Amino acid sequence: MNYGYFPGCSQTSSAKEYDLSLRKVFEKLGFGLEELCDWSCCGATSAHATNHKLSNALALRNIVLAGKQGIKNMVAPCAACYNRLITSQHEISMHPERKNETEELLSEKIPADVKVINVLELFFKIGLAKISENRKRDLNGIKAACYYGCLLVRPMNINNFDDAEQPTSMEMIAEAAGATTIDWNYKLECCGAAHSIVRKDIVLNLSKKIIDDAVLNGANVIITACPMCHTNLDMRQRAMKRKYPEHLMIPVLYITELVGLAMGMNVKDLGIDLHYVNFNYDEYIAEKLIA
Amino acid sequence: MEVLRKYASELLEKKAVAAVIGYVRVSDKRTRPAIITNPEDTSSLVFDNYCLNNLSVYLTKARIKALCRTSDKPMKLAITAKPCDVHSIVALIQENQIHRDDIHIISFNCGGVVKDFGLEFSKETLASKCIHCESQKPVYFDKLFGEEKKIPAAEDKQLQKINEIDSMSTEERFEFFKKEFDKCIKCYACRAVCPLCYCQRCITDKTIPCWIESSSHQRGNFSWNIVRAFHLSARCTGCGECERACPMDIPLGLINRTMAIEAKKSFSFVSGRSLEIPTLVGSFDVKDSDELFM
Amino acid sequence: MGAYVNKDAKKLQPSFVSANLLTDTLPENNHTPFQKNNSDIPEEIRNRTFQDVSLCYQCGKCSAGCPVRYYMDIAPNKIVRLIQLGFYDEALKSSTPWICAGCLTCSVRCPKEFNLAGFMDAVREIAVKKKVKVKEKDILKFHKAFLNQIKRYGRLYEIGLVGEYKMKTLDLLSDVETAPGLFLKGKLGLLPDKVKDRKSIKKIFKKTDKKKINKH
Amino acid sequence: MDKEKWEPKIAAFVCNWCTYTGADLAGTSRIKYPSNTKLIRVMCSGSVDPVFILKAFERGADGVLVSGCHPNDCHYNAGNFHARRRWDFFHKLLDFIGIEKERLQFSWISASEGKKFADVISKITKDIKSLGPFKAYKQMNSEFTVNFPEYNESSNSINKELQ
Amino acid sequence: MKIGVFICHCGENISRTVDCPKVAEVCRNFPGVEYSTNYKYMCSDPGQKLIKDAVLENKLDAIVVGSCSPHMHERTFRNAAISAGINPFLVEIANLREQCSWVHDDVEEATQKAIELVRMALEKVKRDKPLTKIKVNVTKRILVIGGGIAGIQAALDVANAGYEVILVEKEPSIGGHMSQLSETFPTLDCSQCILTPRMVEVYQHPKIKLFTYSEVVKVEGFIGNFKATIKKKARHIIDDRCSGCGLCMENCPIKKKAYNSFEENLAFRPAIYTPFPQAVPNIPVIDETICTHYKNGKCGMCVKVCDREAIDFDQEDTMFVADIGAIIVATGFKLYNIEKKSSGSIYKGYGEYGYGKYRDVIDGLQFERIASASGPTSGEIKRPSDGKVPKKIVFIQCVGSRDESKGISYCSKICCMYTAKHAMLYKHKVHDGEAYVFYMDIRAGGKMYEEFVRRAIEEDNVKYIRGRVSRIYEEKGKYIVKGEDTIAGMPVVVDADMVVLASAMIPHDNAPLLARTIGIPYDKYGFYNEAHPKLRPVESTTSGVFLAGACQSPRDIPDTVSMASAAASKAIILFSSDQLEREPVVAKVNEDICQGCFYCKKVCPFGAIEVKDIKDINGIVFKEVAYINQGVCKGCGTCTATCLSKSIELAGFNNEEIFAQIAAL
Repeated sequence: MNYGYFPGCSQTSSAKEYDLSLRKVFEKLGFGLEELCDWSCCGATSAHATNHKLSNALALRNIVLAGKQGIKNMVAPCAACYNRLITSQHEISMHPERKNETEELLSEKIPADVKVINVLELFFKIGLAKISENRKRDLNGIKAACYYGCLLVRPMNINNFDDAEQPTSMEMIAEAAGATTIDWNYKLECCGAAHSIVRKDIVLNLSKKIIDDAVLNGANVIITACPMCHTNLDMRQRAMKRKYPEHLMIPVLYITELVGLAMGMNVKDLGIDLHYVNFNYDEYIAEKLIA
Repeated sequence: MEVLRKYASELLEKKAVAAVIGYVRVSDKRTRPAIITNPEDTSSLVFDNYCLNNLSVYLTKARIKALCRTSDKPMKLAITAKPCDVHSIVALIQENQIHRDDIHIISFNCGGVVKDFGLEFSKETLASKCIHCESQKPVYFDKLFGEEKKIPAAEDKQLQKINEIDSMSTEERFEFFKKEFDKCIKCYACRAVCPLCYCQRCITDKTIPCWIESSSHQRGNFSWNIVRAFHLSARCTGCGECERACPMDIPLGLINRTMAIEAKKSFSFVSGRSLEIPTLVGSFDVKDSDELFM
Repeated sequence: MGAYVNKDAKKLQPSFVSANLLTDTLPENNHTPFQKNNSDIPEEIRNRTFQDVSLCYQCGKCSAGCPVRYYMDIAPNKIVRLIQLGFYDEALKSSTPWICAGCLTCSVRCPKEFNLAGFMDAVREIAVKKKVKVKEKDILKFHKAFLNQIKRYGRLYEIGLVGEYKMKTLDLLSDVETAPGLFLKGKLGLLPDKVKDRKSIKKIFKKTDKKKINKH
Repeated sequence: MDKEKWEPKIAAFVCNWCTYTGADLAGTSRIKYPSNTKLIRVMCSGSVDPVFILKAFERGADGVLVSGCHPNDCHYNAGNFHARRRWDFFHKLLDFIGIEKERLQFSWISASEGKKFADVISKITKDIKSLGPFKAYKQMNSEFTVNFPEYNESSNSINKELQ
Repeated sequence: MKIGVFICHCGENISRTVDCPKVAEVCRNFPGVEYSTNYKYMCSDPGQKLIKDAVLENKLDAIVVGSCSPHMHERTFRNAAISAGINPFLVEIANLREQCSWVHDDVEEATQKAIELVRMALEKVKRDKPLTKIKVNVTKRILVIGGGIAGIQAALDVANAGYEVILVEKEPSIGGHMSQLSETFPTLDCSQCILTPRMVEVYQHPKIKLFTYSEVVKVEGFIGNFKATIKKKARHIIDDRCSGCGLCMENCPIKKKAYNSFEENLAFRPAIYTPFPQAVPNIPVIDETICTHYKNGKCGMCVKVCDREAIDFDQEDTMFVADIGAIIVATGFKLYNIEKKSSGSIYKGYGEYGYGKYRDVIDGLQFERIASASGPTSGEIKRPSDGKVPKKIVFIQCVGSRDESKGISYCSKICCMYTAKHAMLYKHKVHDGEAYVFYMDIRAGGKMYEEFVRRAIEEDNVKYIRGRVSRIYEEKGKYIVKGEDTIAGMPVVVDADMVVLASAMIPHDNAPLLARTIGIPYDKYGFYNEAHPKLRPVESTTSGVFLAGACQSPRDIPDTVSMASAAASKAIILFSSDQLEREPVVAKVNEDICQGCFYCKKVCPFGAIEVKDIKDINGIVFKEVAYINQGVCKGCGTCTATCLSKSIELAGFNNEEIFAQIAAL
């Protein structure tokens, strides 16, 4: 079965490896990802922060395109895109006046049957058994702190696939891939995403707290499913090290990269070498392929 | 056919049943109902595509009493019933008119019946209830005859008509039904033939107070037809006998079916399909829709 | 806030008199009566969020859980309070809506199911529309730069964004540590990734720009 | 009929415990509403037979309202639940037969909802006014020639005779 | 039939907008009207005399009064009719005040409507049939459901008035939640010390029959004549042999398989147990689910040590049927649990507080047990996880309560007070400890209540922080409580050793089931509804069923006790007469035409309809028809509308009367 794919802007640049690993993993699992033709920005942060109508229109333009392309299930790997798309959809479904307004703006009818899902949901849709079946490598050296970030499982009344306060879906995926997971407290705390460029001080502090809690609870890898989280956690670690010399560098992987590793793919294939913090492969994985 | 006759005759001989209500052939394309008490008479029993009456209308309390309670040991009453007639029997059981133990259901795998006597059975002459029939096998029976058959596929004109009426404006609908009801001559054939119209004294026969004006005037006709349809909504099993019996060809089936569709849509309920599911009339769900209410 | 009564006042004022919540100085005979404010702001917030600010009962759970609370000048719940009471200027001038990262922690936990993150979006939008002097102007500049990129290419062109933002803020030297790395790793494309049907994007911008949101 | 001067005739079947009391409250609160509606008190909305409504139409009503206690508030625990199902069918049936939906309306009005009662009465009066007289049914009446002594004024002459 | 019409001016209330003389004048010409008049105050003594005189003078058979709502003065005019020798049910009221003069402005319009209203009443009264009130006997015995403080109080009050009481409690002992409490606000007296004597009094009272470990499974009948079926669950102990020595409990080898629910799961109990040492009756129960005997037939330790041979493994549930005249429902409450809820529940758990995964995040009742001298820690404040004394403790109010996103919008009323008490108890026991209370509002309305809270703050130095807590998580053995003080506008973080949640009071899970069994209405949470929140606060809408305590809404002990006494006095009033009179508005079946489809039986909300066999001369049943028990029927008329053959009529509102009104519209 094919799923629609809405990459989002980060996937084309700062989160290239996410895009790469996602495509590779799903190709290997036997599922096609059909990229949405001529997709545009979802309007995350800046648009909804300053212009509500614009943000709805930008997000729903993509839904219109998906409808035209005949996509029923569309994966949006970026948590911000995902949240933006489902929030806009929810708003127009609850408030028909908003729907009319936006349809007028776009001069198009907005289809109601395009379901936007995130990467975790996608893994659950294809079934976790599929991941364990395709396991080639032992990942039990990895003690993963699964970091959901703020937007992936919120808000509850729109998004019901996992608990908004104590989610477990990413842990289930990581465990299906053979990694050990830890229980920790900051899996839903915000990394400061939107302030990445303007208020680096905020981002640095928030990200530092997240990383520290992961380390405190015994993690040696942080797993994310959002390009913004990844950027902040991965890229900011050098600055952290400079500011707090005792800071422990900890690699940050995308969930797709983790699954890719378990399926026997290489660090380079998955784009893990593009990260700022080195993922020292030998340290975590016994190079023993499972038959 | 022979097996049916043999079975019926055995039942009567063994005194397992007091009588067999069945069809007997009148002519080539015509059968009539018969209540057979003598085993010898069973030789005229038939079952084919021309058995279009719903015999459950004969299952009245009075008849069961008269036929089955004569000897010391109460006997059963056997009835040959098409799968759709079994629905009527189920409804009657649920409404306490007969007891399951009192009757012996001889049913058949059905391949459809003609819409009226004298017609050649074919796709074109198929009764409208058969076109959308979903139960070619009976839901309850004591004896089953015949192989599974296919009902010829035909256009569901009744549904098309319902949709057509649905798309009319309110005034047009009113005019349509006014014209139809205007034809009514208050012969009450619809009532007589309906297995579920079992009341000894019908609401329309009540005069103090007068519920429904009984002259065949427009106003009385309107009330009669509305009340008839309402009393049968969520009860009617869709046997279509009323429409067939109506000498003025009022499309009673249209209304009955519309109400059945609504019952299915709003409450997922189809009358006469199961003895376990409680009837829609007389039950409620706190979660029923509140849409209608300000 | 209490009930300040000016005994010297010749005309008897209503006894419930406003104090400026942001300063703790209240010149005794310089008070303004607490009166009905006919602003369209509550209505506008309602139009945007489909919720009324009166829903909030000021429990403070939002502020308690806010990850960026420490960087705000006024607690998020107090912004709602200010709007409830009609102190719009104070609310719109605050840095709080701009610091809000939109992480939805408050919205998820709110006992009254008030969508505070959406409310903050609305406050920002109103502040821009009313041309309030924004405290966190760099954040606003960033948003504008971001939207300009989208307007131009339909997608985010990160180099363009950073470049434009830096030109706007004249903050040229920060991020020197990350950008070269990004280039080296081939993560930042040198050319923007464009949407083909940029006309439709422009149209969206034009239609939603009636209030001149992005220019001032 | 002169449209200007025509005033609709509306019958309301209301339950004794909630809506009738709510109507009393509207009075105690002096909330004004149009005078076209006349209340017929029944014990429970569950006891209203659909024939009552047909009768009302036959006797020249332009609209009918049935009102009872809110779900779960029924003085008799469940009467209104049964009513709800009954009206669901009857309303659909009338709609199919071609009687305007607004002619027959339903509401839940509790004993404390005097304002709501007035609002509902105003609304139904407005609705019926905009629909105009129930000509379709009235026409059938006018064509009706036989008078039944039962409800006719002439029946009272019998009473007179008895006295 | 001669009818009199009496139009009341109600001072000016009616006559201001309705031209009363004109109405009377017009009505005089209506067929059947013999006499018509108007008067300033029809309900006054002269007004009633006017009616009486007119009736006698004109030999009237029925009257129509155009006045205020029948809910106001129907009874007055009916009594007037009785005194004039007319059947009271041949009186009809046209509501000219609430539904005419008060709601219309235009005099002409209102007058016209008034005339029409009187005409409708006239048509109805012409068809009214004389009715007589129904009399029923009263069984002077009461059933009290629930053996908490409410049930105990109500049972004692009724019993002391000299009537028999059956008290049913589902737990093995009476006492309820109050027996779990350590001390009670605002006096800080020991809960068990004041409760235990009452429990014993119940046990020893000659008029009270106690059924513990029992449930009410069926209630039939009607006021004065209920029939209740009580299931006495198998205790596996022969009651009258057991001396309550406790040897069996001491010797039971199964010690740690089940939590003690009386101790709020903070301790274990053996397989044979009484919930607590002061249990009444002091007879243990065997928990079949963990007892070894029921697994493999072995053990039998308890049998060996019991020299009175009181243990009976083969005992089975027994059913009792009791005739009773009234019921007091006092089933109490339970606490909201923060655990994750199933998707169908109206409640949602608290994920932000860990869904109950932190062992030292406990609820109020657990703290009561910890603080109680008879509790698992013997009154020392200790953490459930490691037994350490918490040096920093956080109390959070309004957990569940006033939190619509978790499913509850109401205030649980008692949490402010018991949290202050908890904080105080903690400070009294851990002198160097710090106590923090996160609150939204302090609702301390009650005698000495506000003073009590202030004492906690001022004398015991409990820190009150105004704000809801956003999150609790564990870090390095401490519980990080993230809050905000909304008064200071400052974030507040406490690294607590223990957190106590003041969870909401909610009804028991099976409260709706019991409500349906008895036939009383309940709200969306499952709290039982009173007949009127202000004027009939302890009555349910089902006559003869009274309510008391926290099964209605959250209540503290003083309120519960006073309402229990109120409910008891209502029951005693009921028992003070031998017979009850009730309105004759009941349904009746025309057996000749009833077809016996029994749809009426299905719709009857009160189970008043039975199957009646009609027999022929030989005694053979030839027809089954519906029969309405006049005592049970409440006269809703749902059956009349459902009946297809129209064989049921509701007296006082029969179809003929309604048709006449429609015709007169």
